[in-house]
Amino acid sequence: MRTLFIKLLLALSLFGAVSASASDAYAAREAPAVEQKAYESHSIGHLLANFAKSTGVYAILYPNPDEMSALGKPMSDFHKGWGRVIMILVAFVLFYLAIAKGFEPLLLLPIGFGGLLSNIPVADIAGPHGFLGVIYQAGLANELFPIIIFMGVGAMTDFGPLLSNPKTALLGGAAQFGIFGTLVGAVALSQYTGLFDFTLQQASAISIIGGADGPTSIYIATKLAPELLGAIAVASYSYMALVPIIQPPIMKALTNAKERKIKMTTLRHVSRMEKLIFPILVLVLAILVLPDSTPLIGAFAFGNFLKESGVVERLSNTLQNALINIVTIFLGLGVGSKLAADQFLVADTLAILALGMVAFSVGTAAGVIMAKIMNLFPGTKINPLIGSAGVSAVPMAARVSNKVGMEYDRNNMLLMHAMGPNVAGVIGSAVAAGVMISIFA
Amino acid sequence: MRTLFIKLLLALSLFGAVSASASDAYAAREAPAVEQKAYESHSIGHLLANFAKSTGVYAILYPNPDEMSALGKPMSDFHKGWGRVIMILVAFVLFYLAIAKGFEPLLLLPIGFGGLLSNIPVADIAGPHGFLGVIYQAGLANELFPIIIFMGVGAMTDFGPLLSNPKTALLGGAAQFGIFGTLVGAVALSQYTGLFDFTLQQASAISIIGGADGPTSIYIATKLAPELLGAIAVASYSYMALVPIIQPPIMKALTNAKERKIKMTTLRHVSRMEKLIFPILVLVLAILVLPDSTPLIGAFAFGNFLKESGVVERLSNTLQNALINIVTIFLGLGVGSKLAADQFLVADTLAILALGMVAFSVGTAAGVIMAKIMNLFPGTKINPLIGSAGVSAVPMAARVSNKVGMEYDRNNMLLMHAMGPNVAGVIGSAVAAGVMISIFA
Amino acid sequence: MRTLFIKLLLALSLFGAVSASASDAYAAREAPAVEQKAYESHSIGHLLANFAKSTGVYAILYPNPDEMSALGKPMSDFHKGWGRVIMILVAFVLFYLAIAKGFEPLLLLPIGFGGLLSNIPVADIAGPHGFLGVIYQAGLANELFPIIIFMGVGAMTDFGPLLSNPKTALLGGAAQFGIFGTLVGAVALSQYTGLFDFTLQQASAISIIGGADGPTSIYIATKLAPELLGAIAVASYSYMALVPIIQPPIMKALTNAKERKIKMTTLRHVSRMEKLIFPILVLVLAILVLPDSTPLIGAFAFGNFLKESGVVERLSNTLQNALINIVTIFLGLGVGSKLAADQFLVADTLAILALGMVAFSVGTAAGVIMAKIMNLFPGTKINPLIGSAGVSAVPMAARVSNKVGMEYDRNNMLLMHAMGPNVAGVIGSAVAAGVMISIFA
Amino acid sequence: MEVNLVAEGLKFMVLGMGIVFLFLTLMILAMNVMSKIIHRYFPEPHAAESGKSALAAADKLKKVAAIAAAIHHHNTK
Amino acid sequence: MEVNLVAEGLKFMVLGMGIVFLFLTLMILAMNVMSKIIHRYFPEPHAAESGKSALAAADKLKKVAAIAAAIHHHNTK
Amino acid sequence: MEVNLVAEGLKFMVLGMGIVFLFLTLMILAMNVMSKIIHRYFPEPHAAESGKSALAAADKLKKVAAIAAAIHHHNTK
Ligand code: NA
Ligand code: NA
Ligand code: NA
Repeated sequence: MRTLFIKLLLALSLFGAVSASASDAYAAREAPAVEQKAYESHSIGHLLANFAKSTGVYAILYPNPDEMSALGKPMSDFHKGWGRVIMILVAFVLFYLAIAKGFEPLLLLPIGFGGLLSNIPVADIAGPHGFLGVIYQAGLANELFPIIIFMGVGAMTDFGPLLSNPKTALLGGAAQFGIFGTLVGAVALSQYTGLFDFTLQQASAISIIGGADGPTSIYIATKLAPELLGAIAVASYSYMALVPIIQPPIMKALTNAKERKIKMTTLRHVSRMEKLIFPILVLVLAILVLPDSTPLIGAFAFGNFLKESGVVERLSNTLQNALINIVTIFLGLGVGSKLAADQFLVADTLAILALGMVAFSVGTAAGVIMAKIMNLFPGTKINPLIGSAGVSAVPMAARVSNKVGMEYDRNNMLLMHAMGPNVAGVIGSAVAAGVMISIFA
Repeated sequence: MRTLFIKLLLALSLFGAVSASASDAYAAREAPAVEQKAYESHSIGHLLANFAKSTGVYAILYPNPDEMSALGKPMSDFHKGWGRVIMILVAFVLFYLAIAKGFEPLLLLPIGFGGLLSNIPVADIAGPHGFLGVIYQAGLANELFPIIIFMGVGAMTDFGPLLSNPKTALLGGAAQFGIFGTLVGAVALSQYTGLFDFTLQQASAISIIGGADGPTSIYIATKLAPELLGAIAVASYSYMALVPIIQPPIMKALTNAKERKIKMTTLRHVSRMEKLIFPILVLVLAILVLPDSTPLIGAFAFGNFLKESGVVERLSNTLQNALINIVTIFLGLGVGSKLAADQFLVADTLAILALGMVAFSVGTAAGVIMAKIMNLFPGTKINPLIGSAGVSAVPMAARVSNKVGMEYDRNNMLLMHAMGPNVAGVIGSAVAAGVMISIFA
Repeated sequence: MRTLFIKLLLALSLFGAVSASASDAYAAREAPAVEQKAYESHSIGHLLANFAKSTGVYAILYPNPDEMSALGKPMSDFHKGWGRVIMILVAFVLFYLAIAKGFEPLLLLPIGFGGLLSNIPVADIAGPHGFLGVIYQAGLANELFPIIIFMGVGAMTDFGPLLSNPKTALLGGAAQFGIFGTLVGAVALSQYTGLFDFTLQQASAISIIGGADGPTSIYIATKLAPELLGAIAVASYSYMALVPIIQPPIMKALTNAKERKIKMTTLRHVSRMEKLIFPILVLVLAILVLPDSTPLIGAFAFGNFLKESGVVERLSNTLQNALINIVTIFLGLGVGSKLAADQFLVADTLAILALGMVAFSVGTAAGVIMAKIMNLFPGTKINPLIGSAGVSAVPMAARVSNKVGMEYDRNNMLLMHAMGPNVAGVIGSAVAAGVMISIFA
Repeated sequence: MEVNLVAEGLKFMVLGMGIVFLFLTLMILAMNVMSKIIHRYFPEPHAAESGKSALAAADKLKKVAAIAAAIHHHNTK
Repeated sequence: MEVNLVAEGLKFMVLGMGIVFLFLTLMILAMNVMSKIIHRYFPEPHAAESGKSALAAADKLKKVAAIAAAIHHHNTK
Repeated sequence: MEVNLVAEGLKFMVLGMGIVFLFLTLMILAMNVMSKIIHRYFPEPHAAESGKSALAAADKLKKVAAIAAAIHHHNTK
């Protein structure tokens, strides 16, 4: 079979057949390092046989027993062969979702392409000398890229809606229950089912998906469980894209018609100085209460502060455009390098995908329920539909609140009211991330 | 007191009080590395106590005896505790100056924010694994960022005014007296007062502030005295911003009414080819006379040459926009990482701030006096008000010359005439920097 | 003579003459490392003598016997002295060609300037601590920069013309004969003339110039023969710029009047989905047939796929503008750092320039002849003038086809027809590069 | 000693949610205090900047239109 | 054993050109298959997007012109 | 041996200012020589490019205005 395959390829290549014995070929492959040093002459037939064996088709059909993973560990034949094919198909599914369905294409396209490239046999693009490996080392291993993205997101964020209705920040806190509830779920799965064996670090990294915040997920995964980075990032961005599908049924199930029609009072005007001071205020609080959250909150506050200062527009524009775009490309490719079959095609990935879905759902529910609890106290009432926006997934979740609200009352514009919990959710997730860093530091 | 504080925090956190003894807590803190390896179960009270001790408030009130500085050296309790608070307030002052007073916000905002972040306890953002530390290593330790800024500044500079009146370059030379005069002052302070103990390298790095050129100061400080980088950069940019306040009294004191009203002849037209050849000419001279100045002058000439070539507009635009903006953000943050309390809150900083002020004043005076000396020779007369522009601080110093000139004669536009010494001052400072590199190489 | 020179310089510097004996000066130079540690006082005369000896003029006239090359190897006095002057003049020639003649200025200006800087004596800008050395290590030694350029080029490429007339891809294949023909030529030169002694790796790196594709040449040269990178890159971009001069005579010599007037049918409309799938299709083929070509083809396909997806316009724009411009600047400077006299002023460079010219000519001829061979088969005829576009050199070669075609028939617009083989030539060269990587891996 | 992971997870949840709410509660308090201070001591001059920029854009458009009209007028005379 | 470099070079040429043509031939086949599949199963709605965007630009210009004209009209009344 | 730092500093000043002025003096000489050579052998064709680009911008605006006017004319007919 092996010899047949080689012959077939040779025939195709129009340069005649060759009767290289498989054992010869094998020997040639075994010692490439030596060959490189002292170049030895080969017959054209030998060269063709070597070529045939350097094709991707051959590498997938007949996995090389000496091949190591990008991390330098041994791999199963499945992960060397058909596993790669499956992962390339997974990349195609991500492309389809990103392009045809509009699922967070800015990150899923680069991640998917990185995943495609990292599963190419022979080329070792995700290895230490491949360009994906170089990119990963340059900006992901040191956690720099998600921090820069956070600066850019900060420069794009408007805290006006939150400032005009501060108490909605609590909704963004409640939604973090998605994180910690999932953490319990993940360790329970490990302890009671025996199917999985997540450590506390891994469980924490997985549960942060519930924060619905891409760069935070990537930051924490890189720190606590880099071996799960690929699956966590894919789950995180996929579910963020799925927010319009995941959230509405939960929101409707937990509210009654009267609640859904609650009108919220017009937001008060927020002065320029309030917006300017706010990022510093949040950062100072983070310093006082939880310094471990300050790399994330500090980067976010930096971007927001540059924007709101109004005096460095060229830096703020660069953060929001050239810089965030460049880093997005490399972040995506670097994350994709962790979609290699041997790291992604494992049972854990299924658990991560399932737990991520749970995390989103629990977070959504917690936000809605928190709004209902707050309505039990005296004061102006909150439409519980904006509670779901507390998961973050800015600005998608806020739009979902608005859309569901308008289904029940055409004139009830909830968008700006939902932006408050939405951005508070980003801060809440960063705080939750800080708690985890603090626990495991 | 310590236990009281912890209790207070716990009460605040709504999850009940805990009676963790301080000694227990201390032990827990002592061996974090071991804890991480073999995770040990803790009671909720214990966890809360640990949390209380991981807050910034606690870290500032009760400095951790084992904590090392970002450079891995021991620190005093002051530098671990209230020193950080003072530095954070210093950062706020920089923000105020940058935003409310318009002090070089493009650099003082990122530097100030970097300073704020580098003084956060526990998080160690400026340490080798924090993102400020990563940024510093990536582009400041190897002196790449100031070089790239210099390329961008070169691409923004127009040598037309200098080319149309070459002899004004001497004014840009005289102003470098601010550098070397201050150098003498700094070593004299060290030798005769005993208050300070600057080495010749440190004194040189400080005196380069008198060059009134940000990237040159950062480049030289990184090379000769990286431990003083923060103070030198802050002084350099602050005084550049203060040029409209520092210079006019000196200019007025050294000139009489007649001199201030000298009209200068209209500048001749400069051809495209003169502008194209000029950067190469300067670079060739630097190669022949002082190759040690060529990293700075070469980068500057590169940017200017790309612009004047007229055939690579997309590269020239990128140098002037996306690239210089990106690098400015990271340069500022990286420099800010050197504003940690243990490096900035030292007596040396006061000396640096004072010497920097002297350097600016002496440079300004030397430029004005040089113009008066040149007027002693026959030929067309120079308005000595443009002499002050020789310090560089492009284009602020030239604007100051123009403004002071118009105070005495509404129709005397000195701006373009002052641009000549202004850009010559940049070259002069780079040459002075080259002399220092040459001496200490 | 040596003493005289020093005296001359000192007189010029207006600060009096000094009678430093040359032997003293020499001793001072010998031990700079020691001087730096324990600073020793020097007389002003001594300092001036030291300055005189740190000038570029002195370094060129009296090469320092202890100086090592940027690679840490010993150099001849010629390469330390006048060789540098010659290389600086070569840089000026590159500037002239780029600016006055429009030769690929986007790369030849940065490369030329890098070459100028790397030949400055004393400063060691291309050494491990100089900024060119830092840039080279950051992005060229790991082959990242040419890969990023390839992403940008992919995002700028339109495969429409190729998709509407697929068979023209064969012309882009035939032109690769320029690569492999030159490879044979290079080894023949080594084996039979004895003038050169190229290894197979070096010969392969040189012959890739025939691919007429800058980033591919740089990628392969860095991988197989980094010591030849400077000469290969300069040859590659220079000949790409010379395409309008090199190609027409060959095209005319190999065709008759009737062939040159062949009209090609209008191109069919290509649907958006065809363009979207195409990069993935090419990449999948590369995976199956020649995974070693996938770093190049993958990067190219990535850029093209982002563009054609239509959903990530901000990333695609960034690839085509800010990112490719930034990387072009650094790639050019980094390549220029390999134009140091000791690496460029060697007999090999002449051979590389000559072989590069042969490669372009053979590639052009092979493309034209392939078109004539294809016309022997039944079916619609191809104008052989578009065959020359198969060398790539996008879009210059296609424009040459169009221009020559219009010389013989004013109404025969070949431009879009020539774009097919033109972009196929890029793929063909990447495949040829993959073959070489595969052979030497 | 075997660690009961679920118990640990529950403790993390209590701790984590506690800190998140502590933080956000403090933030809400601080925001309210800040707003009051700013409105009392640094009141805004009234005209929102968003209105201003919209106005500026309209102005610019008006200017372009005026030029266009002028040239038109000149041409059709 | 001495390696005859020229012989090696010739072998590389045969191998290299063979693989290049093999690759491009497969690519041509695949492109043809792809085009057929796409035209059969995913036909385009007809209007080319280049036409569309040109149209959009013209639309925008028309709108600007209309506004300009309106203001002109208003001003000259 | 103790180094007298102030003496060293003064020497650096003499050396440094000397080199700065040496450099700038040579630069002034070179600039004058360059200007003379360029004006004699490579005289500029006269029209400054800044004028040109301003002209081009005005041209563009004129064109836009003309199109706007034409459409206006067409619409109001
Ligand atoms: Na969140
Ligand atoms: Na200066
Ligand atoms: Na090619």
